[in-house]
Amino acid sequence: MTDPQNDLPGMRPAEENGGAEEMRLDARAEQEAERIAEALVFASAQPVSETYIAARLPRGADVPRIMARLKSLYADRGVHLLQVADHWAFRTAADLSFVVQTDENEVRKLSRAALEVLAIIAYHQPVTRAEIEDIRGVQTSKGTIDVLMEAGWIRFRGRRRTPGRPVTFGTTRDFLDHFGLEELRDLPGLEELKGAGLLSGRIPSNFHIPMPLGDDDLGEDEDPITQLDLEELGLLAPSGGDE
Amino acid sequence: MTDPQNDLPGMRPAEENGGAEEMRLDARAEQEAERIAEALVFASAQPVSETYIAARLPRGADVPRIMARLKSLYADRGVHLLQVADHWAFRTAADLSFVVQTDENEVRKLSRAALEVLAIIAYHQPVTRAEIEDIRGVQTSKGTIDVLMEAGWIRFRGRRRTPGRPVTFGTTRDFLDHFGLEELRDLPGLEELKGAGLLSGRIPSNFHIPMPLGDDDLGEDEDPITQLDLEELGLLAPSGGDE
Amino acid sequence: MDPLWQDDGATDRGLHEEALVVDIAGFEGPLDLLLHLARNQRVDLSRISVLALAEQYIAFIERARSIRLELAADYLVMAAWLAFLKSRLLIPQQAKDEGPSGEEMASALAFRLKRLEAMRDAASRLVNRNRLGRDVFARGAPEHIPVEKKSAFEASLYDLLSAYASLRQREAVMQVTIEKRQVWSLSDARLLLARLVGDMVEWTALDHFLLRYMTGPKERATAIASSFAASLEMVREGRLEIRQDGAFSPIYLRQGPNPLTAEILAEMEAGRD
Repeated sequence: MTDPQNDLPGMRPAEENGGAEEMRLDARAEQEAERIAEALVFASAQPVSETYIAARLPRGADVPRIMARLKSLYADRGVHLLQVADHWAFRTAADLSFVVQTDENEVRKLSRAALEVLAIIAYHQPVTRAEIEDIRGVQTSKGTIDVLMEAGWIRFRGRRRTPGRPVTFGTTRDFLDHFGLEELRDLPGLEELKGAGLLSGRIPSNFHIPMPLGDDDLGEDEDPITQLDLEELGLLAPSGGDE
Repeated sequence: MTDPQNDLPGMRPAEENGGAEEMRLDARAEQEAERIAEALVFASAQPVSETYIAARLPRGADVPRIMARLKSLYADRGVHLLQVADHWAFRTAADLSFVVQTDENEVRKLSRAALEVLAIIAYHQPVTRAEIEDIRGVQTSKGTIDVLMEAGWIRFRGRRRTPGRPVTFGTTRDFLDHFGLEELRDLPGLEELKGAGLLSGRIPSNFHIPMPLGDDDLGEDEDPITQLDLEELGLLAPSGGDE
Repeated sequence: MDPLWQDDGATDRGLHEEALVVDIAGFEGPLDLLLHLARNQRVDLSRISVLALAEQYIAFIERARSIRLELAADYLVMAAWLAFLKSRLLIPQQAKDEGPSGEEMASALAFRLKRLEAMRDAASRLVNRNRLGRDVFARGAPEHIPVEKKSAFEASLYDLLSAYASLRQREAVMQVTIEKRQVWSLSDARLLLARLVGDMVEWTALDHFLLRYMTGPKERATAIASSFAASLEMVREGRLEIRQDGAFSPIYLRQGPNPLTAEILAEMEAGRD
């Protein structure tokens, strides 16, 4: 790496003006040194020591003075420059911490299993849990379904008219919104998945990707889900009032 | 959550001063709004949207104006305020890269193919895979698209309204952020390329090449053929008269 | 300046002016090879001699074939097309043959080369910008992540679709895979060709060139048979029309009433391998 000293204008040591006195930076060089210190503290993941800063500034730079100046520069701003021992860090001004610290709910990445289950529900809806397991070849944990419910992307659609009357799943309006789809028909089909390179060409001819059944259409062997069903399934507390 | 409007001093709506005119912030309130915006953007490593900022500022705050002011305030500093689509982010000044760089920060190296596909998607979006292949003259491997997707630089944009409804690709905000672009219009050379017709699938009408091989374009090891040569070779009758 | 390509491109890419080493490993398809050859002409792309370019390319392919280098179909189709282009440029057009003129074909090729080169330049300008994490840095110790309260979970459409596609693909690979065919089928060739040429609106005699470049002498008989069958199939689908003026005279092809669109093409290609 090149020596920054040679790359920055105005950073000639004071000797050049005669005299063997201590090197000092001229005003412009000092301003550059300030910019560098600012950028270093900003980009660092940890508070930055004065030695670290000094090592990256032209010789003769008065680090404590530069930091003090920077600190006063930020004193009225929304961000403050703070000193902890001999380390420096930027922090949100204490009086504004309320803006920054509101909704601390972190965004979580959907697990692979959840993605698969969600995709199956999207394409194969209305689909029962047993059918999902049949396609994936593994059992689906209750947690996975819960996560998708919590995300608001899947819902109970109805009940299959087969023994046990299993619940069928489908996707929600929020699902479409989140994934930028106008309607379920926008989900790419076999050819488009191939065209986008997601499916390789080597697939059997009987392979097909279902066209998901739109929101309002119930399958032929499907009953709409009722309030009663949900209570019966223990998914809703029995309704007492208007709530 | 508390309404920030009530927490900040000087942010009374203008009605209180009599008159039903539109609310505006007084100077002090504006200064506070600026601090909040600054803190919000500074606190985040990712670009922060204007809507997000607006939702946390007192009603009546002119977000674009506040951001423009902040931007000019930081223009000479070691840290700059940059716009990325309708988002804002603080980034170290580019001229200081040599000091801020450490050995740890490695930028993803792209393969030649991936880079080419990325450029085609950026300049031609929305673009289908078939169109990308038409421009490059080779098939695009799934790996190439995957790499760009995983980098978060490209996305599915939608589906073309043509038979087969192919999926189209476009770039993301992360792409703009990574390459320091405010918007797609800032892509280097975009206007010239458009003007030269090179962003279209069709040959522009003003596109001409001298055809066939011009008389003067002889190879280095080649002499021009003369009337005499032709006669000598018996290819032309000796010219005696006017034909 | 940052090296543009990871594989450090041009220097080790086989072709140097003196020694025309036959090595296509470094090239990203026939257009890339052509562009490289065109650059060796050291002139602006709009002034290249397409004829000379075609000859160089064909010579290159011939050399590769003579030492029995396996060449991808794309390269051979391009050779066939360039041979056809060459004949169009050299032989004055006959009145009954209304195909695209040599000049039109040449400028189509020059356009494609220029467009590809423009994208290359754009890519290099892009990659040499001040990049986040290399030249420009974000806050190192972010204090918070701004969340637009849409959902507590994050997943992109790509995540969703690739999860689904690979799930279904896993399920499908248990089935049989078809053995690779020994012979070029004409439909393969036609697909690749259509991609190169665009639409053949007018009668075009291409078979001659195709057969010459797509097959070796041993395979020729089977190639003719299978390609004839394939072309009949395409005629039946309305993709193609065929004309032959007499026994053993050239077979002319042109787009049928139900032509291949770029998208159909892409689908067929996706299903090809």
